[in-house]
Amino acid sequence: MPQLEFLIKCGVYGLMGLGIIAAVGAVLLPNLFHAGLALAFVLVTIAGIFMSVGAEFLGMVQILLYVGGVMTLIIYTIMLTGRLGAKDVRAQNRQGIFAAIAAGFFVCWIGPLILKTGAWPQRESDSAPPLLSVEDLGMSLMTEYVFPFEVLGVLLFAVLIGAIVIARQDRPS
Amino acid sequence: MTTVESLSHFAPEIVLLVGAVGVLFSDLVFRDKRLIGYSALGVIVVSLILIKALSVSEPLSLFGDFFLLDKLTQLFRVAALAIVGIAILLSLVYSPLSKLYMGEYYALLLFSAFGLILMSAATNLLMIFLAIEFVSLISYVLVGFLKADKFSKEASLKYLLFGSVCSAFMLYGMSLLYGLTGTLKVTEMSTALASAQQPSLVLTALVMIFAGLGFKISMAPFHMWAPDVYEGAPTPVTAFLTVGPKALGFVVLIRVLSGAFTPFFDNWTPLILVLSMITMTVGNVIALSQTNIKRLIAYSSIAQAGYILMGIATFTDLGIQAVLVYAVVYAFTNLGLFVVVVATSEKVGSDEIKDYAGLARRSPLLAGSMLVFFLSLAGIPPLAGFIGKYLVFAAVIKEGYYVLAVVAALNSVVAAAYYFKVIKTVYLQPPRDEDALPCPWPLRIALGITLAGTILLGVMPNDLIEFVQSILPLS
Amino acid sequence: MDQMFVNIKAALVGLSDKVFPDWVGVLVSIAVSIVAIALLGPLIMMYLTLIERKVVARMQNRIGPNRVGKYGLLQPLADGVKMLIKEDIVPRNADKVLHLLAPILIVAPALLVFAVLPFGRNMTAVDLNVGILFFAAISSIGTIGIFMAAWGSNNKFSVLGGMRSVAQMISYEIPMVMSVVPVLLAVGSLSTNAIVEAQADWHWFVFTPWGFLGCVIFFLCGVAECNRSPFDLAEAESEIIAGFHTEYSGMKFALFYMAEFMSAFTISGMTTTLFLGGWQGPLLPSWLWFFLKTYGLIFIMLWFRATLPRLRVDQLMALAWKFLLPLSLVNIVATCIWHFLSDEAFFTPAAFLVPLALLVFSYWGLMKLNQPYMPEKRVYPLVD
Amino acid sequence: MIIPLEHVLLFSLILFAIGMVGVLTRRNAIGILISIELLLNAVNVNLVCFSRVSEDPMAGQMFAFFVIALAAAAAAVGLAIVVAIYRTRNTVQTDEIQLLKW
Repeated sequence: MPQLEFLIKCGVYGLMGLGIIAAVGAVLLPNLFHAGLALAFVLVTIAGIFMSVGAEFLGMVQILLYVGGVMTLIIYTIMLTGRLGAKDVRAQNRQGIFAAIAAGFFVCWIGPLILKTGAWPQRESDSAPPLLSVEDLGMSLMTEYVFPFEVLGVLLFAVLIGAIVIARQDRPS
Repeated sequence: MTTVESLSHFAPEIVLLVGAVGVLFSDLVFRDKRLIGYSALGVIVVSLILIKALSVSEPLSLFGDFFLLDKLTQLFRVAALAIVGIAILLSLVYSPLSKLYMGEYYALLLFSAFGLILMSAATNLLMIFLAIEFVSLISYVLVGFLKADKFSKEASLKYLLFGSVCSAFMLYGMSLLYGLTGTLKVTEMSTALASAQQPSLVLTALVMIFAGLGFKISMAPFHMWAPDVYEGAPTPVTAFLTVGPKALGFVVLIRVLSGAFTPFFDNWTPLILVLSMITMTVGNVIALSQTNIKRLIAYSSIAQAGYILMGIATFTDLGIQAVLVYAVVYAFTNLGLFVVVVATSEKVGSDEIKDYAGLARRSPLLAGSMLVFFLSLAGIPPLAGFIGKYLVFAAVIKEGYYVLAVVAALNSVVAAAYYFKVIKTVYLQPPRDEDALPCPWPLRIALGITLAGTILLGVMPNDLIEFVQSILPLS
Repeated sequence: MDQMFVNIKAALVGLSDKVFPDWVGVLVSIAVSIVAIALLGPLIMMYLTLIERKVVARMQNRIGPNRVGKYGLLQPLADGVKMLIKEDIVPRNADKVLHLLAPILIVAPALLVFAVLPFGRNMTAVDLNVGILFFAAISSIGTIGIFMAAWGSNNKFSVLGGMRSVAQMISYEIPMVMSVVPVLLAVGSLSTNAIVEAQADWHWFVFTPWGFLGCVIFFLCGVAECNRSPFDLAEAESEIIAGFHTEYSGMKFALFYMAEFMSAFTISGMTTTLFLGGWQGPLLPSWLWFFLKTYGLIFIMLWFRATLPRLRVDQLMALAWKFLLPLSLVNIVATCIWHFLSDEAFFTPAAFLVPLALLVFSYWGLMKLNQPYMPEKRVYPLVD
Repeated sequence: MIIPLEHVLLFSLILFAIGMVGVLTRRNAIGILISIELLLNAVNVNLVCFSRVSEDPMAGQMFAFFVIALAAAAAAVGLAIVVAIYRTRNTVQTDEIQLLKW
C-alpha cells in the first residue's frame, strides 16, 4: 500500500529531524541536565530508526542499555557533581567557531563521497533481503560469535572492578 | 576450527584469565600484600611455559575467525606477557600505590596482558575494536589508580576523553569499510576494496582508522595525550603504556594495512611518510626542553614511534621486519629505562632530571644501565637499538625515500643531544647527598632481563631476525 | 463471548473498508487499538484506587468510601474532578520544563507497556516478536522521568527520594529480567503471545519448580519496581515527605498516581502472562481469565501493603543483590536441568525433583549466608 | 530499506559532526562524555543500515551490539573517573583541570 509506505517514510524522516534537533540540544544546551535528557531523546529516535530498518532487537537493546543504563549513569553523575539550580557556569569554551568549521569541513568532505558512491554491495533487489530474527541473532551469538561474546564478558568484569576501585571512597581506617 | 577444539591451543590465555581472577580473590586471603604480586608473576610464568610447550608451526585460526594464531601472534604473545611481567616487577617496588587495592591492581594488569594478546591475534574488525577497547579501558583505570594523587586522576581523565574520541573516529572508519566491503574480515576485504568505485571513500575510512590506531601508538597529531598521561600515571603503568599498547598497535596496523589496504598502497604511503616525519620531529624537538624524566621519555617514545612508522611507510618485507624487530628492541630498552626511574624515584622521591645528578656515584649499577639504555635508544652499535635503526634505514633507503632518511638522521642527532644531557647530569654533576641507592631484587631481575635483551639482541640479532623473516608473508 | 472485543474491532474495520480505500482500514485498526488502550489505562487506574481503599479498609476493620454512588462506586469520578479543579502549584525555583514534562514521561511508558500485554485470545495490541524485551526496555525509561521530577522540583527531599527510587529500580531490574530468562528458555520466543500459547492445557509454568520460584522473584521485583509497599522507601512519608513527587499537586500529582497504579497492573498482568498461563483457562472467556488472575495478584499487592512494614534501605539493597539475584541465576540452571531431563514432556518425576532439590538447597544456603547479624542480648546487671 | 541508504548515512554523518562540535566545545567533562555517546550512536546507525545491504548482515548487527555494550562500559569508567576527580578537585570543568602541562 503506497499510502502507508508514504506515511512510514514521513515518520522516519521526522524521527531523523527530531533526532538532529535533539542532538544539537545535547551539545549546546547550557544546563547539563537538559543536555542529558536531549541525549536520551536522540537515543530513543535512533532506536526508532533501528526498528524501521528491521533491527528490532538492536532497537530494544538500545533503549534498555542506553536509555535505561547509560543515561541513568550519566544523570546520576550530573546530580552527584552539580549543584541544585547552578545556572551561571559557562558551558562552552571559546573554540566554538573553530569547532563549527571543523565539523562543517568534515561533513563537506565525507558527505559528497557518500552520495557519489552507488556501489554499496547491494543485493539483487528482486528478492527482499531476509530480516534477521531474534533467534538468528541469539544463535549466532552463541555459536559463531561466541568468542567475542565471552571476551566481552571478561572485559565487562574487568571494567566493573576498575570502575568500582576508582570511584570508591576510602573510609579512613 | 571450532570453539571446543580451539580451547586446547588457548590454554595459556585461559591460565592467564583464571590466574587474574585468582589474584583478585587472593587479596582476601593474603595478609602480606606482596604475595599477591608474586602470585601474579607466577601466573605470567606458567602462561609463558604453556606458550613454549604449545607452540605450533603453521597458522591456526581459532574460534572461527576471531583468533589467528600465527607466528606473529606467537612472538607478541610472549612479548605482551614479558612486558606485563616486568610491569609487575616494577609495581612490587613502587611505593605510592595504595596497599588497599593490590588484588585489583594486579588482576587488572593480568587482564590487560590478555587484551594485548587479543590485539596481536585479531584479524576481524570486530575483534580489533574489542581488543583495542579492552586494553584502553583497563589502561584508563590503571592510569588513575593512585587514589589520592591529583595528577594521576587528571591523566586518567585526559586519556579517557582522548581515547574515546579517537576510537569513535576509528569506529566510523570501520563502519564505512564494512559498508564498502560487506564483511568484517580484514583478509577478505582487499578484493572487494580493489574494485571499489570510490577510492577516496576507502581512503577516508583508512584515515579514520589511523586516528584510532595512531592514538595507541602515539603518532602525531594524535600524541597530545601521551606526555600528560605518562607523567601522571603510576610509573609501572607508564612503563607498561609506553611499550605494550604501542608495540601491539603496530601489529594491528600491519595486519589492517596488509589485509585490507594493499590495493591502495600508493595512496597511503605518502600519508604515512609525512606523519612519520612529523611524529619524530615533534617528539624530539619538544623533548629537548623537558625537565621531568618521565616526560622526557614520553616525548622520546613519541619520536621512536616515528622511526617505527618509517618501516610501515615502505611496507616491503624488509620494512615490516624492521618494524617488528624495532618494536621488540624498543620494548626491552624502554622498559629498562623505567626500571632505573622507579629505582631512583623510590629513594629520591622525585622524577625531575636535576635530582638524577651524581647518580653514577650513588649507584653505579643504575647509572650504567641507564647509559646502556640511552645509547641503545640513540642507536649506537653494538646495542640492540642499532639493529632496529639499521633495518629501518635500510628499508627506507632501499625504496629510495631519501628525504625521510635524512630527516630521520637529523632527528637521531637531536635525540642524542637530550639523551646525553641526561647522561651528563648522571655522570658529571655532583650528587646532593651521597647515600647509596638500593636496588631491591625485583628490580634487579627486571634490570637483568632488559639489559640482557638490549645487549644480546645487539650482539647477536640473527635469531630474532630469522624468526621475524619466517613470519612473512602474513597469511 | 470469547472473541467479543476482537469481533467489535473487526466490525469497525470492516465498516471503514466499505467507505474508504483499504489503507485507511489499516489506520483504523491501529487507531482502535490505541483508543482502547488509552481508555483502558485510566479506567483501570481509577477503579484500582477504589479497590485499594476498599480492600485496605476491610483489612483494617473499616468500611472505606461508601458515600458517592452505590458502595462508593462513583468515588473515583469524584476524586478525578477534585484533582482537575485543584490549584496547580509550581515552586518558584523549579525547572519549569522538567517539572511539567516529568509526570508525562512517567505515565507514557506505563501506558506503552499495555501494548504487548495479551489481554485475551487474539487480544494483544501489538504482537512484537521482541515483546518481553520491549516490556523491559520501556519500563526502564521510567527512571528518567523520576530523575526529571526529582531534579526539576529543586527540593532536597525530592532529590533524595529520586536517588533512592532510581537506585532501587536499577537494582531490582536485574533479578527481574533474570527471572524471566527461564521462561524464554522454555518457550524459545520473546513474543508474549507465544509464551501464553506455550502454557496451554494447564501447562502453566508456575506448576514447575523453576516457574514457581521465577514467579515469586518476578512478582517481588515488580512490586519493588513500581515503588509499592513494602518497598516504598522512595516516597516514605515519615522520612522524606513524598519523595520525588513532593512538589506536585493537582492533575500532575494524579498522573504520578496513575503511573503507579498502571504499573502495578502491568506487573500483575506480566506475571500472569509469564507464569500463570495468561488468558488460558477453562469455561470462562479468555479475557475474563486474564483479568481474574491479574486482579488476584493485585489483591496480593494490597495485602502486602496492609500487612508488611517498610524495609530499611540496606535491607532493600541486600534483598535484591544478595538474595534475589543469586537465586534467579540458580533458577536459570535449574530450568536447563528441567529442560534436558523432561524430554519435551511437561511433567516427569526426575525433571521435577532434581531442579526442586537444587532450588531448595540454594534457597537454604542463601538464607544461611544472609543471616542477619543479631547483637547479643545486652545484660544490665545493675538494673535489677 | 524504506528510505534510501544515502539519506540514513547523511543523517549519521550529521550526528557525528554535531558530536564533534560537542567534544571540541564542551567545558564540562560529562558534557564531553555525552558528545562521545553521540559519536558512537552515529557509528551504530551506519552499521545497522549497512547490515541491511550487506553480504553478511549478521556482522553489522553484531558489531553494533558490541559497540553498544562497550559504550556502556566506557561510560561507566568515564563517569567513575569524573566522580573521583570531583572528590579531589571539586570541579569537573576540563579547562580547570590543568596541572599537567608541557
